[in-house]
Amino acid sequence: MKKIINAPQDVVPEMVDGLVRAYPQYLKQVPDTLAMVRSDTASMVGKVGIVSGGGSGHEPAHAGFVGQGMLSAAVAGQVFTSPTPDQIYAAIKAVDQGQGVFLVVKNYSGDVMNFDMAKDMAEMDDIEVQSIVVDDDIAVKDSLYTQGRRGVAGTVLMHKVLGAAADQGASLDELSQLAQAVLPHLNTVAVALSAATVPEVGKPGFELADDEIEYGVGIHSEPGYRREKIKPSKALVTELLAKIDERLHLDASHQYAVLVNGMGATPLMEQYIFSHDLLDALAEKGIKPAFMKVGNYMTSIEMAGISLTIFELTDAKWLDYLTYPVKTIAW
Amino acid sequence: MKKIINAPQDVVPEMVDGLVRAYPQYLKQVPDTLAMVRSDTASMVGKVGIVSGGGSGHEPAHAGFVGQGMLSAAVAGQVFTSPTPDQIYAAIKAVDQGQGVFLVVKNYSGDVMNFDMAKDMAEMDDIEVQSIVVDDDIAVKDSLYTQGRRGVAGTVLMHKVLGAAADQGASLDELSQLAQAVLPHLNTVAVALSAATVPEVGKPGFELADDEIEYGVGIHSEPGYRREKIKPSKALVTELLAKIDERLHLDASHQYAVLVNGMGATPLMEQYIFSHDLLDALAEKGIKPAFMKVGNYMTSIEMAGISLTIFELTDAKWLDYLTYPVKTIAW
Amino acid sequence: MFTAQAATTWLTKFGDAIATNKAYLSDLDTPIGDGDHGNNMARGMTAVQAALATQTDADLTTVFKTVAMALISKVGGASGPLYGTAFLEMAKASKAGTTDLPTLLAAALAGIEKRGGAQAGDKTMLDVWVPVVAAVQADKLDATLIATAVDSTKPMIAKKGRASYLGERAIGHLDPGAVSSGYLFTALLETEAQA
Amino acid sequence: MFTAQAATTWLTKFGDAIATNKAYLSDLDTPIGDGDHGNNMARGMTAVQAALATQTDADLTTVFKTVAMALISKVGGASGPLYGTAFLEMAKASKAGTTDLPTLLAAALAGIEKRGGAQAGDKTMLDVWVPVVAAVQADKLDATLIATAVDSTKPMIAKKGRASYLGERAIGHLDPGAVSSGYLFTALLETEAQA
Ligand SMILES: Nc1ncnc2c1ncn2[C@@H]1O[C@H](COP(=O)(O)OP(=O)(O)O)[C@@H](O)[C@H]1O
Ligand SMILES: Nc1ncnc2c1ncn2[C@@H]1O[C@H](COP(=O)(O)OP(=O)(O)O)[C@@H](O)[C@H]1O
Ligand SMILES: [Mg+2]
Ligand SMILES: [Mg+2]
Ligand SMILES: [Mg+2]
Ligand SMILES: [Mg+2]
Repeated sequence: MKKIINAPQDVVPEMVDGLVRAYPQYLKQVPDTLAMVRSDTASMVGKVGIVSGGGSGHEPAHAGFVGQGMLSAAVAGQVFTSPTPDQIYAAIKAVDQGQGVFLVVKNYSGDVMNFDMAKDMAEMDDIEVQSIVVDDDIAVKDSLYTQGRRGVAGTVLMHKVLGAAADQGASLDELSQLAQAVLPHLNTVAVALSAATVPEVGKPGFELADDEIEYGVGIHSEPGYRREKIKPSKALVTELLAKIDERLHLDASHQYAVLVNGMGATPLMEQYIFSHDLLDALAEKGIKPAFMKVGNYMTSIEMAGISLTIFELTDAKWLDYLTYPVKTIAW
Repeated sequence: MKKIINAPQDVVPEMVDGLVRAYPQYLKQVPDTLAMVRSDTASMVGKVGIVSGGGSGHEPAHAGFVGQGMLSAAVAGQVFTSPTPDQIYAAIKAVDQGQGVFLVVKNYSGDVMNFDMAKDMAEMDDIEVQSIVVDDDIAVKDSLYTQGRRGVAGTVLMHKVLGAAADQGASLDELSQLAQAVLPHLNTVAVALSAATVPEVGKPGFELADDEIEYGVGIHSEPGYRREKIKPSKALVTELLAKIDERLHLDASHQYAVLVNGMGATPLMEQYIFSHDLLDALAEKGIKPAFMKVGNYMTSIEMAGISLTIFELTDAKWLDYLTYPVKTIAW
Repeated sequence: MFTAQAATTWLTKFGDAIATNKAYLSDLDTPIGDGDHGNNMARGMTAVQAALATQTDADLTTVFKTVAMALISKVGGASGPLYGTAFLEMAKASKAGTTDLPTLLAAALAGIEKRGGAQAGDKTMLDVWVPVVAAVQADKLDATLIATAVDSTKPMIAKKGRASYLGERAIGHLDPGAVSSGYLFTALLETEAQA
Repeated sequence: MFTAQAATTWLTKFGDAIATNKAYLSDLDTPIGDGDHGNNMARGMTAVQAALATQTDADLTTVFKTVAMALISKVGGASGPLYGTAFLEMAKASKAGTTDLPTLLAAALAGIEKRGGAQAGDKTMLDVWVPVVAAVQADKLDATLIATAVDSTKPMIAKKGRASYLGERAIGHLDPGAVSSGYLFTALLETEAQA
């Protein structure tokens, strides 16, 4: 493991400290926690707060999306480990303006349980809290008998849509309805070239040979659905798009938003080439995305790879939410 | 070499195509070239154009900084290879509004010569062109008898300052004076954990052992000034800051802007930890940066490492330029 | 009657087992999870031991509550709320007057089931908790029963937690939370043996 | 008198040498540069050969100008403008009436010196161009002289180009631009030998 860190157990507090001190105009830290709230408190007045978070290692998620028009606060857990309820609760308290707080949770046992406990705590304090559990990773089969699909890069688009609506004064119930409406239209699938190394673990979450890739991996080195030899970018696009198409049934008469997301160590050069092939493949189906973004948004430390999110815009307002101006570090 | 690409020789045209098609609201490609100009032509009217560029492999530089308040156009060369004069000239012609065009060049033999030839071509067309050759990499000794220092991440701050001034109506001469005034105050030095692999070369520019780092490397795998065992982030900060201090003589009564720049494969987690240690080290000297940014701005494909730029703000206006609003993909 | 002192001994032994097996637990979590279970539990149990060290005269309820709060606020992940809830439920039950170990553990088990929505057979810590708590009720908990319960997770397909993403590929791997729960009950057996 | 046909033969041979040694030239550029000199020159010479193929009846000036434009617009980097300028200056000189090879090459050399601001001893292609052009003037160019000139860059410290960042560490490495220039003049020797 070769990393620019100090002691592995100090990674998260040092990272949070570096972030809030580098960007005081965007973030402030809730004292004695790893929760970061919007510095621009004026922009939150009278509005529902939106809190997200999860394990660390996904930077710029989630703190990079805190700011007017997007999140009100983000809570950083240990690396790849859900934050604890007391921390989430501290964030809820810090952003509540009497209009309630909406939580964006990714579908992992740990996240769901910790955010649930925080919700219980907030309700004891008479803060109204609602939430959405994002599960956009279509690589995993959804089933009543399993944990269900994972929450991955599509979560960032959920943040964006909800953040825009909240900034325009949507109520807690309206946000909840919006989140429920958006959720089934978020579809993500990834391909990995290498795994991430959790600092305290010291070795990669899985090993891929020099010429191997894996489709369908999660953002915590969860294994995917198939391992094979590296292919040209065009072929990777074909595979991921087919996987999404199975569920989404891409259709030239519909509108789509696209997020090409680098997993951490993959340079923009590769992400842009992948985008080129993706846009070609979509054009063959008569589709031109109504909205697109390419870059590192929901990473997995230094994992190499790309995830592709396609978000079907079944409501015209959603496109406005995606393009609504924000003041954040990383959107 | 494991990369998400197609044929290595198609990397640059495919990358440029993916980029302009993903972001048509920011960029359009000058037909038959690898030059990208601002889509928002209205924002350029009556102003001096600013053109930058260089070899590819430094994404988001340079096209990510094209937009109102920053660059008017960017020209992409082959990977780590200066663009050719005809391409640069095409960008100059595309942005000229009769007020002249200012070129931001990084100090490499190739870039200097190709941009010079483009300038000759533009002058034959009666377009007034001036330029600055950025050489902020203090790892290299400056001397009359050598090529001099390299242009690295500090170039992005040069773009920002000049772009803000140009947007506010500065003349070509004023921009030239501003660039000359800013230049000696830009100081950058880097540390690498691994080298980049140029797709057409297929192997890394240099090899570092699993526990080795190198100080002072350039953004094209040019070797640095010392190789040693990996150290904690705090120690890396000490080394890089001391190197900068030798030249800059950091002083609590002065104002500084700081850019912590990831080289491509280094996750934000590490960049934020480095920032934490840096801010601590600066605080010990009584210094709190007036402006700071952390992220991947001037990369070296998938090189792992960080560069530190410290820009002494000897003129109060420069801080305004740095915070002046822009509409770009990546600032 | 289960005393505060027994509880403290129990948790100290458990903390020691976690510290000793930290790397092993994270290794178990690597093929079928995210490789952090040992680190998570170690971070939590270090906090538990530190908190208990400051509370020498505490009653049983306070001990359990201290443990619960340390785990809930330090572990995170899936195991934090689950182990935390278990001890919080034991704190509640003891506050309501029980000092009976089988009753306390039954409350803990119910808390885990409610918090996580899993059941025996899902390849989680419950595959240890369910048979162990039943054995405690019947007063026949022993090392073999614990080992068998832990091993029972090996051939299972996971239905909850990160391992559920693997489908059949989870077969052949022990569940890390089941293994750490095995340490918990081994520590309990040792505590009882000393009493 | 240097003919258009000779020039075409010369550049075809040079293109072949570049294609054959593409990987070697990039390898030479790796320890003391950025590892792309072979790729740069190959990209340029492929374009040169394609452009020349479409111009079967061209005069000398047109051949040189075609070569210059192909190199200038396809190579980039340091070598593109330098080689490009060399051929552009030869085009200018031939347009002004010269077909004398020593005069043409002297113009090319002056162009490179002006464009790059380097001089002999700086560990660049000039360390080949300067002695070779002098030898051509004296009509005593041979393979040994070229080889000696190329090898002379090995012990040098670089003062221009990327190798100049290395200081003493450039010692012991051949300059890639000197090596490719060696191929250029070897191709010229072969062309002259055929005539
Ligand atoms: N819903 C659940 N109910 C019971 N136990 C669970 C549940 N989800 C996960 N677990 C247990 O938690 C363990 C993983 O804990 P840990 O690795 O610390 O958390 P995380 O999965 O968040 O990284 C699993 O091995 C399993 O025993
Ligand atoms: N100023 C200069 N004058 C003459 N030759 C130069 C100069 N700078 C560089 N060179 C030559 O160019 C060669 C490198 O070319 P190349 O690798 O294609 O370009 P780059 O250095 O831009 O990657 C060097 O080996 C050297 O011979
Ligand atoms: Mg975890
Ligand atoms: Mg080059
Ligand atoms: Mg885990
Ligand atoms: Mg080179």
